[in-house]
Amino acid sequence: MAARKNGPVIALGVVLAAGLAAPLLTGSAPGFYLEVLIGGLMAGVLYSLVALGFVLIFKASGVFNFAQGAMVLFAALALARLAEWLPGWIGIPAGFPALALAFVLATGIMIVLAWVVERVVLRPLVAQDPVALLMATLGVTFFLDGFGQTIWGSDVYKIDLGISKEPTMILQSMFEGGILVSKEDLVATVIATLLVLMLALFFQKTATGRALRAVADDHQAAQSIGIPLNRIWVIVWAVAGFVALVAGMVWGSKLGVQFSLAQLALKALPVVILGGFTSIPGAIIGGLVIGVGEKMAEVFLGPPLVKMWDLAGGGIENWFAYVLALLFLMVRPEGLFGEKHIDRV
Amino acid sequence: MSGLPPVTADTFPRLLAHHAKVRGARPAMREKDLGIWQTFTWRQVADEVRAIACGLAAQGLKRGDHIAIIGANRPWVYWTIAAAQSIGAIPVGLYQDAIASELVYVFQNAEITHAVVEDQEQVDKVLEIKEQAGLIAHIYYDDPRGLRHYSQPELTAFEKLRAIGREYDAANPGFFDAEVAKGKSSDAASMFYTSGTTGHPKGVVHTYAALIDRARVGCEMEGLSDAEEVLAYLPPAWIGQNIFSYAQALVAGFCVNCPEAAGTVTSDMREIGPTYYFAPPRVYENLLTSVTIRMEDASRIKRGLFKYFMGVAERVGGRLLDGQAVGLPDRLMYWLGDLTTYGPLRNVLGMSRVRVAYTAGEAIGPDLFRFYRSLGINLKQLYGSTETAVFVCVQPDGQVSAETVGPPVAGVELKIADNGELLIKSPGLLREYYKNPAATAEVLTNDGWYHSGDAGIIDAHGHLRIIDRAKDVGRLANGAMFAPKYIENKLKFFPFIKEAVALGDRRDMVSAFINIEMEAVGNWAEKRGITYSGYVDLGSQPAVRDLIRECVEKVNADLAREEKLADSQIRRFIILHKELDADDGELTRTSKVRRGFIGEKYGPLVEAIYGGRDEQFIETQVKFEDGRVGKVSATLRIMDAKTFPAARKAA
Amino acid sequence: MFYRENGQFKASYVEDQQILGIRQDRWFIFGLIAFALFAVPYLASDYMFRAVLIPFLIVSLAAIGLNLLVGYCGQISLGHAAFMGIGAYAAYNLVVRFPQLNFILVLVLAGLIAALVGILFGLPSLQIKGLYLGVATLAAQFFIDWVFARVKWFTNYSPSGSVSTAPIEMFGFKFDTPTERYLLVLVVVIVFALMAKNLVRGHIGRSWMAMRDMDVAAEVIGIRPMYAKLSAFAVSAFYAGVAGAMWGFVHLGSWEPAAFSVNFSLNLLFMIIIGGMGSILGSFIGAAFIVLLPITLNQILPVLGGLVGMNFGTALASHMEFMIFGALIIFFLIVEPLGIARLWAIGKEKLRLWPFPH
Amino acid sequence: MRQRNIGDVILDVRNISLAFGGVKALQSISFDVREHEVRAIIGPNGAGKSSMLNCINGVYHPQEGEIVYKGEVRRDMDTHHAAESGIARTFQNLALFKGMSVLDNIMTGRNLKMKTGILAQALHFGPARAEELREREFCEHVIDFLEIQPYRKTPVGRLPYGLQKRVDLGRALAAQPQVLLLDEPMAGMNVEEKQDMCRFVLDINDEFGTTIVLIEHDMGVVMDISDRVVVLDYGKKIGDGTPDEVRNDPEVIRAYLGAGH
Repeated sequence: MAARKNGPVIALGVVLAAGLAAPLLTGSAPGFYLEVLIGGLMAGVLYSLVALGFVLIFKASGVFNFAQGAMVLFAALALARLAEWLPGWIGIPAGFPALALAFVLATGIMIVLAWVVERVVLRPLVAQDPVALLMATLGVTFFLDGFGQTIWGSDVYKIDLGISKEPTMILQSMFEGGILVSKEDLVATVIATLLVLMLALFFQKTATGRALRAVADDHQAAQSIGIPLNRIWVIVWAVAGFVALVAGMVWGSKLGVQFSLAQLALKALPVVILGGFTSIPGAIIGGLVIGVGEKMAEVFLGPPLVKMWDLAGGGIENWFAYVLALLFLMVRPEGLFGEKHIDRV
Repeated sequence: MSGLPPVTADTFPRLLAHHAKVRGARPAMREKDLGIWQTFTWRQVADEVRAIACGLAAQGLKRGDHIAIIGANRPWVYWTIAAAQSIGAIPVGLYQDAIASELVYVFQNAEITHAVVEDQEQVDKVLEIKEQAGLIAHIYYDDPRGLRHYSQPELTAFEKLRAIGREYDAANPGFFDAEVAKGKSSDAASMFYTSGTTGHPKGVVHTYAALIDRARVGCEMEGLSDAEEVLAYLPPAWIGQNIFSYAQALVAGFCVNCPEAAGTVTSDMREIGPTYYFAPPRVYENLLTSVTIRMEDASRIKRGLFKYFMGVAERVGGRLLDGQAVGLPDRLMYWLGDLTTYGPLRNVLGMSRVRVAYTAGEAIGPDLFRFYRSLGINLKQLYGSTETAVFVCVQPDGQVSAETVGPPVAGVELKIADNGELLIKSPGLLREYYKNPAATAEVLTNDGWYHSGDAGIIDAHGHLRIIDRAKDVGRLANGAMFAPKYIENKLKFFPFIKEAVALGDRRDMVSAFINIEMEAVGNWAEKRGITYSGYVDLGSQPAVRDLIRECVEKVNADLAREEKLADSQIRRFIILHKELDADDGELTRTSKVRRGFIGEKYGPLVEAIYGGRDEQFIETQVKFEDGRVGKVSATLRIMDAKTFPAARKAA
Repeated sequence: MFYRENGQFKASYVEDQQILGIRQDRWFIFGLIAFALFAVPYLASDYMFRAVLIPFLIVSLAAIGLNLLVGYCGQISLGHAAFMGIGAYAAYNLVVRFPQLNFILVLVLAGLIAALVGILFGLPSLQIKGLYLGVATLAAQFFIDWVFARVKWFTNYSPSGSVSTAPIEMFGFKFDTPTERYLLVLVVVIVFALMAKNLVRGHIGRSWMAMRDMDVAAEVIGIRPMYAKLSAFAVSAFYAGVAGAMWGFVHLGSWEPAAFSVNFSLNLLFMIIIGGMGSILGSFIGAAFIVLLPITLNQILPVLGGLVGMNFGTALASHMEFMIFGALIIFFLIVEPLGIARLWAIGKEKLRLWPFPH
Repeated sequence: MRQRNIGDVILDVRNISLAFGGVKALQSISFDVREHEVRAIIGPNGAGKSSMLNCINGVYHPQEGEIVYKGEVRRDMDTHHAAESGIARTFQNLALFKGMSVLDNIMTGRNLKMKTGILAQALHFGPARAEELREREFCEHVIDFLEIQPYRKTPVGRLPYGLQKRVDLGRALAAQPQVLLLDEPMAGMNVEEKQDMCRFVLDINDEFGTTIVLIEHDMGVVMDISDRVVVLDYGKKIGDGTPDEVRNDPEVIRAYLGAGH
């Protein structure tokens, strides 16, 4: 049990690397290649954002929060609709001010939500086996989806960050034709990075943050040094909620706020498996790997596959992430950065 | 006619043969073993018995020998009885909890040579007394567990015995049937040891004629058929168990069920649902207690439902059972109650299918008695003893009451001697006390009357009423009969009265000492907001005194209705300041009151009562749990109770 | 209260181990089946058959399958609808390619194919537990969805990607009226439910439960985790496959890959959580619940809306449905993790002990 | 009253070493077990007693040493092989199948003996049914032996601790083991329960000649019922011999006083 088998991991890594390099070797335009790569990274950043939420909650409460996706949708809906309604209510100018205020309110809503979840779901189920908790979060997911759409509405809404959809050309000097990058994606990346930095600070510097880490390491220990577990959970879920809000905002601004967000957010599952349930850097890197991986797969692996078995279109990205994660589970269940544990009789 | 076997089948082995012939494929016995009710048909039983009998014969058991049987209710016990009887040996059942010294006497007295016992525990016991018991040559054990390493030559596994028997049977084909043919109805069939209060136990010898006749009378009276199911859960060594689960089973050909273990009797009873059931009052009492306790933590609605319908049942149930006229609305309510309460209750008690339920051995409280009857369980009283092969009096359907034990059953004559003792003439009387002519002569006078030692009355309807042990019955100054235990029992049937002592022998009136039941009276008092500091205080509360007086007067009213006892009405009584206690010598270890001792110890009170005083100071010694000796003292009020004119009934 | 058990003693292990040990229970269940077989066909309307009874029966079967895996063997699956999909497409292709096959045979084969795939996707369960396994099964779900969406062969190159089935015909008899289809489904479901019950009370079922309750002890006893888990996956997928095939042929008639999406999987999971983990009966109860709730909501909400003078659209109904499901899941996980079936069992115990509380 | 017939060595453990990460649970432990004997392993908490059992029946895989069982030399055991070749065990902290009845727990202990396939099971006919009934009867004998008839159909969770221990023993017994490993069978029991358990252990040893290896804290019990005793302390073997030898072994005494026993 204790014996680690790194062979397969390396093998898998090599395969991935090869897959990554293959297109270049098979002579597709480096510019285009880079474009795809960056596109992948951008998408990856978004995955990372959602994954962060997962990891936070799992670290602190050992709960596999299936509802993270639902939280993203919920937060995004709240943000979009509030930004839309606020001008009508209190007559503040639409656009950025409204959005800003909406953001604040939405944050508040997510905090309340966190509190409710802790009260209604976590506390009664404390010390249940993880699967039961997972199913509970499934319940939360459904409830949130229904609830969110009931109060916020169920159409497609847009969040306008005031960034032009115009893609910009960069690195023209290097490649002919240069590379197209959308501003949104850039902004998204910046926001994500900021968020990660904030979290890092939060965990390293603030007392609460350290408390959270303590809990993550050992619940008993945490309690014994007098940290009220319940409060910790509320905080963590609130933070996760905030992360969801940010993710929802960025994502919503990109694709519009709609039900499919929740589904998209499911992609975060493979991400955390890749990165390890308890590792924040893992979540980020995992997100990037998945993002790049599936883009690459879609763009470069798709067409040949389609040709080979004459498929009705590609769409590999629908499963690529999961299958990758599955393979990963087989060879390294604890993920890239998760800590391994031996279970004794 | 319940299709009973012909009278020519006049020994148990012949009865067995008869059933094996006419209903060979029907179940004769079931034993819950390995989780299911292993069933044995009459034919199988006959074969087993044949094998065991031949085995015993091969091992040297001879006609007229006695064989000891020590075991719980298991088929092999009953098979061994039949087997022994088949070859003319006399089975002697012994209680599993009998201590070595008791065994020694019995083994010597009955010259036991063979013993069949249950398990290691019993084997050890018998081996232990082997030296003193002398003759014991063979010990057979049913359960080999733990005996693997025993090397004593006497030991043989019961399995082995049967194997031996089968060989022997094969070797001497005619043997078994010949032996069965030799048996005569006048032979001794079984011997039952009764532990007398004093001296050694006496071996009561019963003939086939006696046992079979009584069993048959019982079957005919209740119309028992081969469809009955009984649960064998009382000690097989006791004659009652022998009659109900052996003699009557062999007469009527019904099925006997052996529970899985002592701990599972209740659940096994639920599964089997016997149709014919016997239990001493104690058992019924415990059942009722458990019912009340379990009902207490039932939901409010359920409790209400239960309370209401039990009320209905009390009104209607008994009368319905006695086939008296009941109004339609009441019938309807009872039917509803049966659906929602009595039916389910009978089901959980395992009494859904009970057609006849007997109780005997002790006086049974009227409330207790009524409870079961009102549920629609046909509970009846019966009177009998080891010496009379159980069936002396039984209450016929429709003539059931808590006070009497019913009229004599077919073949029985009753007579009350001048000293009040009940004399019995019956085909079921014992032949003798084994090797004890003196004792025999004492109870069995040569005019054929058996002296029961019980004091009884035969009421206007010819029903017998047992009132006391004859030796305890005294006389009032005016010569009227005085039966203290009878009076005490009547008092004790009230929940508020724990103990009672009736005084009056050779005095001009009856009086009583009374112990209140702390808990019941306490609750009663609290309900009325009466505060009290302790036992003595509670007993001296006026309200409590009146409560007890009512009880006493109810008893007087009863007594007044019985001409012979009308004079025994309680004129005066005292609520004692301490509980009567075995540690203080006031009760026997079996918690029977020691009247003489109490009479002396509380002399001052007695004088006060008969001296006509109203109160009396008394100081008595008490022993505390930790053995220290202390004194309690109090000034006790002496109460007068109303009495009633004797109702001289036109006979 | 209705139980009269005196005299119902068991004289053999056959009696003692029968599924319905108590006479009163036997009467009840047999009565129910008789009613479903002989009375319902005359009582129910076509709508009842199409919208309620047939889907209820079929998802019950799927729920039983999932329950064998999750409730009995303790292996979570978030992608069980995918196995139904496999059953459906397998049946479709079988019928398309071998039209003469008997439908029952088609069902069984479809089940077997699903079972094979089930084993394949069960392999991870040997390595990983709980959450991880959940994700693995999700992978199965999405991959399989994709395969049926993209690989034309499976849809027999139908341009729209959706497939439609031939009418069901057996021994020259056409099952076209809803009643006939209902009876067909009913019989199949009864038979398979009975088989499931037999499995879980046999040694294989016990080995599953052993893995669920205390896997180390199970191994020490000599139960092979691989065999226990994979057999559970296989059987479970088999049931899902059969149910899927019927879902496609009997209920839908024609369908698109989306018909067996992850939401269907989650619904199945809810059925067994609400109905009762580790209980065949619970599978039925849960299925009934999940099938009936939306319909009732659609019926009731507008009425309620009318009362308060608002008009609740069907959209709201579906949202309410989501919320109620979610709330119920949480409720049952907290209050009665063993679901309605457990409540049923408790009630039954109480009736047996009536009037005693315990 | 008990006369014994101890046979040859049936299980021989040779310099077993086991470590978890850095923690050395067992350091080259060797001892043997003779057929039909009652062999006790004692030692203070954390001495590695349970780890030893876990190595014997293949739950753990020692890094060094070998296990000779019935003459077959193995680097390490695997649970299935151990079970198949007649090693059964009970657990220190109850490891019953809490979702099942007493009977089902014991039937599960019988699992290895049951072979009919899934289809037969599903149809519950012929061989499957016959097998089920046959094994049920066998398990009933176990229930009878352990005197737990009243609880046959009770979910194990509802039983008091002492009885659960008994069911655990029954589950192991159902496999008709040659060697029975008992991990603190009397832990947390009251006096009567302990006496019962002792009786059962001895009866098993007598009636079925089962070899018994038990871990026990209660010195009285160990000294009463075991033929030979191994003493472990912090993963090292510090004593081995008859109860008397061990009782008077200064090393052992020191360890025990040290460990506050």
